[in-house]
Amino acid sequence: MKRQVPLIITFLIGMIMIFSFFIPPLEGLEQTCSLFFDVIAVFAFFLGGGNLMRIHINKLRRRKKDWGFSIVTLGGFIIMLAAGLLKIGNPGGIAASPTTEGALLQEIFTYVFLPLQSTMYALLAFFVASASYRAFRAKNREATILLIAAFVILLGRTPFGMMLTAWIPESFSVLQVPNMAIWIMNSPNLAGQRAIMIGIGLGVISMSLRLILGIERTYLGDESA
Amino acid sequence: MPSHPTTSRPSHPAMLLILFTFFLLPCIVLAQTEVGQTNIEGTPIVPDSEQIVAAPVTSLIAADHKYDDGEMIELSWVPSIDDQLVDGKVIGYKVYRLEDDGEPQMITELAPGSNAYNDQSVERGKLYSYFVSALSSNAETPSVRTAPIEPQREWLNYELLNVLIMALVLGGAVIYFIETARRGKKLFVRKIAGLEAVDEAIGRATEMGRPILFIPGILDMDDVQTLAALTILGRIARIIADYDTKIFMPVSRSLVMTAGRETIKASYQAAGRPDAYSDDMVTYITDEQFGYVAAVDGIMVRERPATVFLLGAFFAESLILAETGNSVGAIQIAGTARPAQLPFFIAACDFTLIGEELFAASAYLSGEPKQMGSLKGQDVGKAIAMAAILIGILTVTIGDSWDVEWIQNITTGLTEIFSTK
Amino acid sequence: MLDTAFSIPLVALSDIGRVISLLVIGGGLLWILIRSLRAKEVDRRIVFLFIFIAVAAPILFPITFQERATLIVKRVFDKVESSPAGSKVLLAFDFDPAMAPEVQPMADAFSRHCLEKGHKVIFMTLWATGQALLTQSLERVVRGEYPDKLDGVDYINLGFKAGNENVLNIIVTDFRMMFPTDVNGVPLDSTSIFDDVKSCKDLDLIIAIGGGKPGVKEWVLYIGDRVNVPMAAGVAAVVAPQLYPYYPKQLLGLLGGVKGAAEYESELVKWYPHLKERGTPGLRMMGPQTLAHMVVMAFIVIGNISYFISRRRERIQ
Amino acid sequence: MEHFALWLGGFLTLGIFSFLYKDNPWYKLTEAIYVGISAGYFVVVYFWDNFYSKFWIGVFPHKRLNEAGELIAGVEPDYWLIVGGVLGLLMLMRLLPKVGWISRWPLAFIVGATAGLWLINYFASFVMVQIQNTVTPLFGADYSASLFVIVGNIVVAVGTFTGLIYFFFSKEHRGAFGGAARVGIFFLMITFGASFGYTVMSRMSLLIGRIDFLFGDWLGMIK
Repeated sequence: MKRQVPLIITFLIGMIMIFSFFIPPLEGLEQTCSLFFDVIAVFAFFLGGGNLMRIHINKLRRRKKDWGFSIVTLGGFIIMLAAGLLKIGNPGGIAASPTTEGALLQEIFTYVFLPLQSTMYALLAFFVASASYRAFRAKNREATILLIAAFVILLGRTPFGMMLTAWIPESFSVLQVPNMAIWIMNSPNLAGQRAIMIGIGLGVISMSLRLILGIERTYLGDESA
Repeated sequence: MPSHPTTSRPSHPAMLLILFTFFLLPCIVLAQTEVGQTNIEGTPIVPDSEQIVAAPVTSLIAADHKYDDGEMIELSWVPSIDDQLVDGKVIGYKVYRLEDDGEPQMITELAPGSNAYNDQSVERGKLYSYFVSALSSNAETPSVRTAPIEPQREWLNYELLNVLIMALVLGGAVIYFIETARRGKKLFVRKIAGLEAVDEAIGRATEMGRPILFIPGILDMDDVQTLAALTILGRIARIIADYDTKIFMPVSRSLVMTAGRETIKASYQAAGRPDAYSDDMVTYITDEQFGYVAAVDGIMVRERPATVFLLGAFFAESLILAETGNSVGAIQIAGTARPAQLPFFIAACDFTLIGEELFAASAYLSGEPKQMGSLKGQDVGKAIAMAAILIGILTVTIGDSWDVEWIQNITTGLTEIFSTK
Repeated sequence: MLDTAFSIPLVALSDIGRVISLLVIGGGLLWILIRSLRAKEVDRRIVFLFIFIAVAAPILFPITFQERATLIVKRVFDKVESSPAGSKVLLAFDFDPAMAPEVQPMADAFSRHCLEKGHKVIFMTLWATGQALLTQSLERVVRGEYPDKLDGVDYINLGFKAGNENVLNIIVTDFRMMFPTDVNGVPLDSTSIFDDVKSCKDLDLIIAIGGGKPGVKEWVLYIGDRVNVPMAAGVAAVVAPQLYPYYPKQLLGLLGGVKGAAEYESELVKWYPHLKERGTPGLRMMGPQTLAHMVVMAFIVIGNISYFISRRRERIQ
Repeated sequence: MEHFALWLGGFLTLGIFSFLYKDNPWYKLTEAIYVGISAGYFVVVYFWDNFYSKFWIGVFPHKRLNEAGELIAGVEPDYWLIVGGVLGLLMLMRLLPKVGWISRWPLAFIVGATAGLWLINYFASFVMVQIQNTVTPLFGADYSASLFVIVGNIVVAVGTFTGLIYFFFSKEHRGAFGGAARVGIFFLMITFGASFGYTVMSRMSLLIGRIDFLFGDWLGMIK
């Protein structure tokens, strides 16, 4: 019961989902399933949110290192919950969408959440630079090719790419750096992307089949794996 | 008005030929469709002398849309002869529908030049007939009505038959090799560098006495890459349990937290060390992408893991995580099926599982013959893809220049096999 | 706030600031190069610092680089430039606020160029979220900078119509069917710009600006491929690679991202120097972009030098 | 308020940036704020969007009346949703140690649905479509292509083909096969290098946006 039922559920649902693709009357099944998923995910939130609270309360109680910051996290979490669930300050009252402009929830979102999010995202600019400094080194043939492709594209994105190769006559304009960059994006890059995508498709088929057929069952707490 | 039952073959003969010869699978299926058709030309309403009257549309056909749940009727017609771009009298068309012989209702208005419309507001079990009016600036000329037609439900989408057959061929190949391997036939699988390194990476963490960080991507359980990450986690956690090293897995989804705990717990039980497992190994942080990244970055610099696994679905955060992991000197094994993020992992991590390798990883790590068999099945898919690309490009290139019919037929056949409509 | 304290000296300081920041970046890179010749690895925080300076300096002390239009951009410019005055040009603003930073500069450059040349411009959008942007940029660029141009005569704003590609499907044969009036409710029949325009066929050039769906692809498929009207496009950088295959047959030219806008602007100010004061946001954005790219490339070169040197040393030892 | 919001934004922005130097209390504070409010925000949004709007209203629809006071058709409760609710409740059984194992049922449901759904979708759009796209005449339709395009077409064909060879698991990369696989890796490397280089610009734009905020909106140093 403990081990067989989940395997049977996975098998049945998996098979139904595969074949519903070909059976018009089952067209809506995909939406129904994603609806179920959404509902299950909300219930699971009790577990996740509960876990978050438990960890920080524990930190506080035991005065673990950096427990002060746990107060901040807990405070932020609870304020958002209260603001959103009770719709505090919502100009439309309790019936309005929780994200109505002017509601406390949305105000915090705009003035605290958004700057944090875009700054975190902007960190990428720095990491792109440090990664290319370290990674693009001609250690072997593969790495050299990686380096050259990246360099040509980078050069093609600056005015210098054009200036360096402006002397090349119009009839050979293909060899000008910006055009070479376009060509690389269009041909070899496309080829690589396609090979990767076909591979991914096949990999998904094989893994999904292993899951559906119950060959892969570690996630179900199978002890024999 | 008589209706002509017409038969239509969903597949091109050349496609069938190739399917037979290539895959030896039968697929002659005939689908029957009811077609209601007018064969009497419409007669215009007797015109006023002042009125500009356009000729009616002709050959109005209402047919059931094939291979659906009975939700659509397709209309097509030949536009009025007065529908011209220059000095045309027609300024548009109105489509009318009669439900179960009731009153005509206008369902849509179309631009001049239109010759088709799909009525998607129909229900099974009702009869519909249609007519189309050609509009001039001050008059309307209706066409003849179609015979009543009922939208039909079909039980199999024959348009996707080729997809079904190809999927069965591939699935069959995977299952065949799983079975072959189960029966004890030795199958060769080449080394995958990133996975060969797993043992060493875990061993390193043990030696250094530092934890292992496992990041399963930022998507939920409804993404297949997360599933792949969890299957790999199962294998890795087993080795970790044997080594008695610490694993820490911060996640951004509650469901992944639950599934992750279940997986690690099982691995520890399998290793015979259930007492060493604790729920605290897996922690939920936040569903928000960059909030999660901010916390994981913090964990990385504070806990200084010796080994970081980044496996699953990653977006822009891939590089932020990989660079921070690198800065604390961790060995990093990454893998994703998102082509856009692979370059960043390649640049910043020690080993990267590229696309397909991510999905093959758990089978590879398990070392079980039947799991390895499934990898061989995947290769059959690659062989078919390569053959199709080779044959397709050759025939389309040659057929284009020399006009040889049978070569062109192969091209068309191949295109149909791999079309997804 | 701090505005008054800083803005006055900044004007005088901007040249000095530029020189200093270039010196800092150039000198710093040289210093790092010398260090790496001695096979010393560079701390990543130094890389971070360089990126910050390379991006911040050109924003604080505007540094612009000379852009030279690539052929794919130049062909768009030449088409607008060589069309006789009074040609009918349609500008489609198919983008939303999120995409605007990247494509608004192009939209402005196209609008200015067409009005300078005396073309008659028809504005429209397929994006509900693009409506406000279209109105704003008309207010700012067209009415603000060309007050003598007349609505309905020299330009017209058709506004937004729902229906995505269906809208295109209809205006390919008849504008009035989809747009009986312009955005202000003025019937098209009473505007002189639409006197001899019935459908897209009667236009001389269509420029689609966007980056999502519906966007350039739809314009090409539903209009460009069906009627013989030259088409050009300006798109966000990420989607540009997907559109290259349409060039040069279905699209006579293509502007990709901020870089495309900057190239167009550089060509524009070359021919119309007085437009320089109106602002060249593309070129302004390209300043930090170019410097940052140069810094990244410089670090790649330095990284390789130090790698080769350390490898040679290992070999000698 | 505007003033306060700007300073708050500046404070938080610099807090995150300070991480680039090293971990510090300022970053820890911003991180704690970020985690707390983002987790709370998502709970709220999921609760209203998924639980309330989709589930609750689906099972207990509002009685919608028209002007004459008659019930409008089409608001029948969707009892199917209860299955989802039950699965969700089973998930919560984890909290009770005795029956915790039953939470594997909804998990098994999700795994089955995800595996089945993606199996067929990936197959159709990643395998079939990509194969079909690769099959193009090398010399263009009716020999219309320029030399440049022809070379490009050949490169795409060869690259896709050899790239697939690289992914072969059941054959050792040796001899001619190994050579082809190596060509495949080269193509993958070009792909990775090119995509990396191409993204740099958009990543820099994000930083430009933040610096504009810091020096422009906040400190007012940009004219």
